[in-house]
Amino acid sequence: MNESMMGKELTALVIGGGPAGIEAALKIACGGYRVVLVEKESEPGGLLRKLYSSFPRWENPSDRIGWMVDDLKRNKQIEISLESTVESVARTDNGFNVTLKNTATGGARTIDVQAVVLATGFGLMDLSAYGEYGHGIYPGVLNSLEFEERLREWSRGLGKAPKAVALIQCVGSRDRSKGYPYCSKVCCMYSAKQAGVVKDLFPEAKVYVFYIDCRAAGKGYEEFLREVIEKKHVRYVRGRPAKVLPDGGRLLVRAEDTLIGIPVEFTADVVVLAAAVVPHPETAALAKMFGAPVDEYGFIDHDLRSHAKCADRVFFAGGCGFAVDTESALSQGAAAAAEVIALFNGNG
Amino acid sequence: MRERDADRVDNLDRLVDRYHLVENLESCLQCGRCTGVCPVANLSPSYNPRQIIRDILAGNKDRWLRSEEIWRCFWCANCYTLCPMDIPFPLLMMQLRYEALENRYGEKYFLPFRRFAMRALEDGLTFTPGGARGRERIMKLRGRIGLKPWPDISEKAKQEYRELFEATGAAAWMEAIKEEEERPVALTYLQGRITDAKKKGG
Amino acid sequence: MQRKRVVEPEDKIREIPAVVFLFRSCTGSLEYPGTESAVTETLRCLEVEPVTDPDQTCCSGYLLTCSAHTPEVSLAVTARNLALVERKGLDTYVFCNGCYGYLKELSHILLHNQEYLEGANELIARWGYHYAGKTRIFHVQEMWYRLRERIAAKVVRPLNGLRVGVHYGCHYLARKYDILDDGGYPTFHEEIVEALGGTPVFYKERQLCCGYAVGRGFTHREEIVQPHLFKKLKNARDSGVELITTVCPGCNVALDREQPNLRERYGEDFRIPVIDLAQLIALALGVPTAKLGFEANTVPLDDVLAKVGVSE
Amino acid sequence: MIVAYYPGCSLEGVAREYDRSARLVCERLGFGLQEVPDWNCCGATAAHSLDHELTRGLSARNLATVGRMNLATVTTPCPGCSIRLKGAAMEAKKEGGAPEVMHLLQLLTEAAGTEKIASSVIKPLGGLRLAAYYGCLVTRPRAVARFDDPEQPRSMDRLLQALGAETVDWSHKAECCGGAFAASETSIVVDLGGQVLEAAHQAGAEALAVACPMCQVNIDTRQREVESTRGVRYDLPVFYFTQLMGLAYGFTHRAMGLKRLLVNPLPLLKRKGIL
Amino acid sequence: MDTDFYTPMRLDEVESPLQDEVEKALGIDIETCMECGKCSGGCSNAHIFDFTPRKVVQLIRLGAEETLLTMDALWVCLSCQLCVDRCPSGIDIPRIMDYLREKALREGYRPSRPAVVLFYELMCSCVERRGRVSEAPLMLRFNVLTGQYLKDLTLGIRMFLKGKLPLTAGKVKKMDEVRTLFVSWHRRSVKRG
Repeated sequence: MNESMMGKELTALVIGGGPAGIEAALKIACGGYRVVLVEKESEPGGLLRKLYSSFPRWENPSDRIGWMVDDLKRNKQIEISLESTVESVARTDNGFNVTLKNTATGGARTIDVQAVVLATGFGLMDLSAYGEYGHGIYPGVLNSLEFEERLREWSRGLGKAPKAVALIQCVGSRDRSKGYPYCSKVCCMYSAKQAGVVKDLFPEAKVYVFYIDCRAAGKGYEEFLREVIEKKHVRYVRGRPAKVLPDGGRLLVRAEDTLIGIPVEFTADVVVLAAAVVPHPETAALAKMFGAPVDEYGFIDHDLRSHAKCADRVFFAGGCGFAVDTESALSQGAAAAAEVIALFNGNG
Repeated sequence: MRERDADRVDNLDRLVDRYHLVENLESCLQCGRCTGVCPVANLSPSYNPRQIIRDILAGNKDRWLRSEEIWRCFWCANCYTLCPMDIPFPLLMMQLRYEALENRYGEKYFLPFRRFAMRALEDGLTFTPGGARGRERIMKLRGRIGLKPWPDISEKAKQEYRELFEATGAAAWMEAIKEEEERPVALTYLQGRITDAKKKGG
Repeated sequence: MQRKRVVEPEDKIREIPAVVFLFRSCTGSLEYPGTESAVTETLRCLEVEPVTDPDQTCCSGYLLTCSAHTPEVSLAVTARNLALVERKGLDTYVFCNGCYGYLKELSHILLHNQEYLEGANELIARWGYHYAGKTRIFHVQEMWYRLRERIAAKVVRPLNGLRVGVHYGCHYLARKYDILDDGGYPTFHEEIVEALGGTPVFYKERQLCCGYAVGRGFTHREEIVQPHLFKKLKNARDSGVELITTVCPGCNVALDREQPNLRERYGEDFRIPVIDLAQLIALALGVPTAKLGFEANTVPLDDVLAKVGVSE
Repeated sequence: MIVAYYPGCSLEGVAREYDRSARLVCERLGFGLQEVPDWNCCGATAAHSLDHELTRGLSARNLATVGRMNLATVTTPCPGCSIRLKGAAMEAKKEGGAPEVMHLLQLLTEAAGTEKIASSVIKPLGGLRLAAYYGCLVTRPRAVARFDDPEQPRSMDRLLQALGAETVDWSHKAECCGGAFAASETSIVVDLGGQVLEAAHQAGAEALAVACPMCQVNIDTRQREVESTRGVRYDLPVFYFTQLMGLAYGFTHRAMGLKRLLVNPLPLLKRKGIL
Repeated sequence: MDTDFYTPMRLDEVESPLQDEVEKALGIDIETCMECGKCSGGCSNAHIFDFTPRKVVQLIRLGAEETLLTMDALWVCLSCQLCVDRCPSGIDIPRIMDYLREKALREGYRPSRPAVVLFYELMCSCVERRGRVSEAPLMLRFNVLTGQYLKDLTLGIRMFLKGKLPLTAGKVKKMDEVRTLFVSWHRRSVKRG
């Protein structure tokens, strides 16, 4: 990094401290520019921080997040603004006037930035539309993020060991009657991962995954999936369960095994619903502030010419654009950073 | 009642693959190449190798032991030849047949083989013509075309062949199966047949 | 017709052996004795000396498929028969798909399961046998193919473009067990027919199983084997096949013996003669028909013989 | 509020007590029920299984009659009739106006509201543990019924709670009882009705509350048969929810026709001190 | 001769006039089915169906009309509407079942459960005569016609004693209006049949 570049006082605002946001911040800082990273939680790490394990290598995501956050904190070019949200935005000639609000103290401040990276991530849909699965009604029915938490508890020896677990894929996703016709892309793999983890923790437990298609397109993904089936003995049943019924303190899952064509039942202690991936509600509001387009579901749409750009001086990365796995989130973060650096290097 | 995914599936290895010849059943991708190439499945829809594997993985082995379907396999091994995961489906059939017979299902399908095997114990050769006249006819024919009237098989060979049957218990086991007793099997040949009115009318 | 192959037969059978062990087939000796005779004659014509052993018994592979007791008995019989061959230091050549498939399969099981191998060897040790897996198992058709040029050179009765539909039989195509032909799209048989001056007919159902192994006359004759064979033979006839050649006496039984029953059931009389490829080669090489035992066939060969120019 | 009232055939027959209790309860809540004059059968499962047009015609005639009454709302206690009428109204709305069709449960919970229902209670049903059983057609199909959640309905639970009763969370709230096969394929009714009874029993319910004559008939009259098939004694009375409302509003059990139930509810009610 | 035995279905020859029919008459697009089986998993009676609801939908796509019109599932479907609300594509399977039932009767297929149809027909004829259904005579006629004189006798008596089976029921006054509907139904069945 040479002297002259250090002298430039150009700043990028990164909104969202998940893997995509952190990666973008780190890379922009490597390019020699200043970064303000805004995160609404009290800790950076995003969704990744909540995960117990990762695919396709069974790594502990906390390790990776730990290294990244360390890098982040060591980097003098980056200012981390935790428990903060964007209050208002005014576009200027060469950037934005952004007011940040601290949700803990209530204090506000305004900064000048010359580019913005939106990395607000994704969330899971509200499952109350699925009365048949009884999420929020039966205590054993969890969505996949709640289940990651449960896995963490189990790994620490807390809670009752399950005798059987059922994981249901495509809850919400690929359901046009509920308004989510799209495939959420990551559920196939994380369900396989979760199923494998359960088998690791409790080899005696029976684990069933109910799927429609297994979409394992990615380096090492199919092998990962087959490992889960063949080595860890997780059973895959093709069919979307129709109903979860409480049954003597446990949960009875009713489905059709569409590969044999007969109705089947399975009793589980925990039923995990791989809920559809949806954008956070604040994403659309933020996008509006920065003049970025969103699609019909509220995900950010990209500019015609670039996959990381959504408006003038506005870029995005990770789950706010669509469901992504960790690897993709990181690449998208790097790609957005490259765009920012190119912009700053060019006409700053 | 509805089928329950049985509780016993975790001991699949012990339950189905007692001879440790089909250890990779779980790797089945359910792609259906086996069924596509199977000559029997092409004639009788209720015999579907892919579904049999799926059903056995779901723990419904007993249904198949009782079935008549497992006796339909021609053992042509086309399924094994084409299987992307190298699942020796014929060996699975074989083990199911062993177990079926142990439970005395489908004996009537075994009896013709038993007859052959019992005769083979005498001759050391299988598919020998039955009855004195058939024997005589074939011996004449062989003589005419310049072969020894009876294939060259030594007494030693016959003796050792018999002893192998006795040593493995096969002879006694086959002896014990009575011709007249048999337990009924379920399912029918054309079950699952799909028809089309348009075709039939035209 | 020459196909490019991944494995050339010349790689597997590098030098043409002067002596081979010929594995006797029960059906080939007792149902269609002409097969045994034709194979022996043809090998001799091609300057390969077949050796047999009166101590060899039936391969008994069918006991495995029909589940006569546990696999041990079939494994022991196989180990014993192959141990006999190993003693002679020869490779095993088989002229029946049943024997071929079962020997391949059972020896594979033996060689990949230490326990089974030890068990079988223990059983046969009492007579001083030991099976170590040294003898290689080939089908005689693989030998015919390896010698196709020698065969072509020795043809004295060319087939005059006889339309021959071939039947491979499933066990010959067991490509999991390291066979020489292409299990997915085999052509050895057709190439040999061509070498003899015949016209091979690539009918659609040429790779369809004969249904003999379990079906014919045993368990599901009425329901399964007959419609199955009807499908195959109808397709062969519609493709203009005048003669079907097989490489397995078992397949012969199903395809030949079942034709009157098909006539009864479906009212169609195919009258397609079915013989072994060895018989056809022997015929073309000038072996007297008296040695080929065609009278064992249900469907007579008169038309075929006339076309080739042999008068009986 | 004056509402057109379409009782349906069952309410003249097997479900007379439903009809009677519904009328009394509605009156108490200030709904003036005006019976649709000269109404005809909706055709039920029979007609729509045989001919779609016929079903449509039968319901259209009823709807037209309601139209001549100049009332905004028509209610029916039978879910089968209500779904047919709702379907007809949906089509009629495309071509012009049509009255609002509401199932009686819908009318009472939506138009009256639980507060109003609770305020009229004289004798709360304290300590009675009920399983609210909705069956299929009260809430299904979603697009036609437009009422409550088809998978996890709560309206009747809230209504019963307003009467002072406890309701159990259970699994078979909206599963099928066997419906129209009561006479023709009894084994199906015994199978499905048995599942419903078993679930209610497991959830600890002391009785069921229903909003459909078919559900009541199937689960009440076939209960002995279910018990002998399953080898379990359930003894769960099956009330119409209007009967329970009536009891809470101080009507006598005779007025509510409780004696007409095959599984005798009186011992339970006495034990609970409600009678 | 060829059809003496089963041959695999020829996908290239599959035409499904039925699928077009279903699309035109009912406005249901079969192509939206992704075969997830959610309909069949929750179906009240799928465990006794010969073809589960998912298969029924797929059979329409395959044009297997005869199979559909003769299947047992047609007459054990409860029309409980569980499937339609759960279908991710919103396919109205009960409506399809209605349509198939209608068609099967119109085209003269023998229903696998004659009792079910008989009951429906008796019920409709009851409506045709009186405009309303009167349950006691209906049950009585049903039991007589199916020859089960003693079926549910004790239950019937118990119900009768409880006043649950009144022998008379209301009658529609303007029966001509109701009859018109039935007349056009019969005309339809005759014309189509």
